[in-house]
Amino acid sequence: MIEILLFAELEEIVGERKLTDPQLVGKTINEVREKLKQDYPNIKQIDRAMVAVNEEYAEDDQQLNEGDVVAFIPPVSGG
Amino acid sequence: MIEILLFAELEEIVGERKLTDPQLVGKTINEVREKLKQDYPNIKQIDRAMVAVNEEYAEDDQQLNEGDVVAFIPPVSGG
Amino acid sequence: MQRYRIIEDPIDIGEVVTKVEDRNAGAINTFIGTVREMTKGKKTVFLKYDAYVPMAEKKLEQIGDEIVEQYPEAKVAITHRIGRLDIQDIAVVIAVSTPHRADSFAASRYAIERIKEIVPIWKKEHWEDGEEWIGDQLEKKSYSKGHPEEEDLT
Amino acid sequence: MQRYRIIEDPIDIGEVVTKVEDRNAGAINTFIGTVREMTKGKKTVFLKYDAYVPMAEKKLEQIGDEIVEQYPEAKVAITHRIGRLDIQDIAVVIAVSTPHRADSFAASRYAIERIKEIVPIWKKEHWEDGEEWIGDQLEKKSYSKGHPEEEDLT
Repeated sequence: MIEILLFAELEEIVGERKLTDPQLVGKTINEVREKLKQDYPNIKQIDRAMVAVNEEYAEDDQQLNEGDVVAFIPPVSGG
Repeated sequence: MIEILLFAELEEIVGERKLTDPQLVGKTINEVREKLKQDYPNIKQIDRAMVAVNEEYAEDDQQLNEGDVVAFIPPVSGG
Repeated sequence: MQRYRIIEDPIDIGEVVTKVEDRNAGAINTFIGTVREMTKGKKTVFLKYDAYVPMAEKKLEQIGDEIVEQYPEAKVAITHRIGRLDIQDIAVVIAVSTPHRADSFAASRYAIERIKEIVPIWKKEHWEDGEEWIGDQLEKKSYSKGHPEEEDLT
Repeated sequence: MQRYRIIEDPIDIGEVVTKVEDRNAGAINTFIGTVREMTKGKKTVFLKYDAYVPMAEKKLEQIGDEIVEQYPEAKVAITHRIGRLDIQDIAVVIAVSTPHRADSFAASRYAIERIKEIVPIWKKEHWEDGEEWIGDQLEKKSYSKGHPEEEDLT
């Protein structure tokens, strides 16, 4: 199982903060991103998002393992 | 009457925080300084002190008027 | 003592400062971020902050570690508030203590700049006529690769 | 509300910060000066601060005015404590609010540097084996003419 977290505008577009998908094990982050764009055609902003796997920033070509939590992180604006 | 204020090490050397002297009316700050050095020979540090008249920094050649308060201000160390 | 926190209640400035007190600190700099009413001529009514809480607390801690690497005697504490904030409410309090004052200023400044780069917290501005998620990074740079460069993360 | 104060009791940080709150402030920087135990390998036991109180409050206000001249939207408050202070006690709290953060850092830094130049406050360090009045200015410059140059005063 892979858990996908979506925040801010991405969460609003999808209507969920958390998605789960067992079929994403072994895929790259880039593939997850493409799948989300297929499932939610108006989620274009995801191209600007950073990605974290298990709470650490990750590269787009990283492959996902069973149990990984993938978070799409739109441009941050804390402070 | 002229009021003289002394602070920090100057106060400790003289043993007083405040002196008054009616004879200093019309004198310059520089003359007041010289008089203090005569009266208290171990007050050498007064040469390093800034001077304020009525709570504003003043130049050494300023002449004193009746009622002026002259403060000798050793190097400050607040903060 | 938890020195890096995301909370929903008002931030107690004194509590954050207390966390960095030290017998060899001569200086404590605090940066307090507050909700400003006017931005570029537009009137904010209120804000909502959201965060990826566990990762945000980790990233705040990373910022503290980066500061201690550069200033070994520094102590750092950061609390960021999320949820609804009204005008003048405090969104973030950073406190850094160091033996000498110059370092406390530099480190505190570093912390707020880093927060705006790497900590997963988002602000939604609510105006009288609309609302929008704000992406501060985009004001300064765009992550064309979809993620910050290595130098921004480590 | 008195924004420039010399007091003998412990300083309440929150009270100083409250004085600079503003609907258009997005940033509040505070500088807190504390009593450090070790200075150049020498152990301080306690300090005594003395001040020429009315002039010191005037000079703090002058510093605030200088800041507002440079940053017209800034609000400034400064409280300095005098009397006996122990290790870790707070000697001074400066708070500056501005719409944007860079100005709050610059103005707060300016305030502490100016305090060390023109405000008639003196610190006497007490060590285990002696005591001495400290003159911070002499660390950086000497007033050979017996007073600061015009540029230091205005």
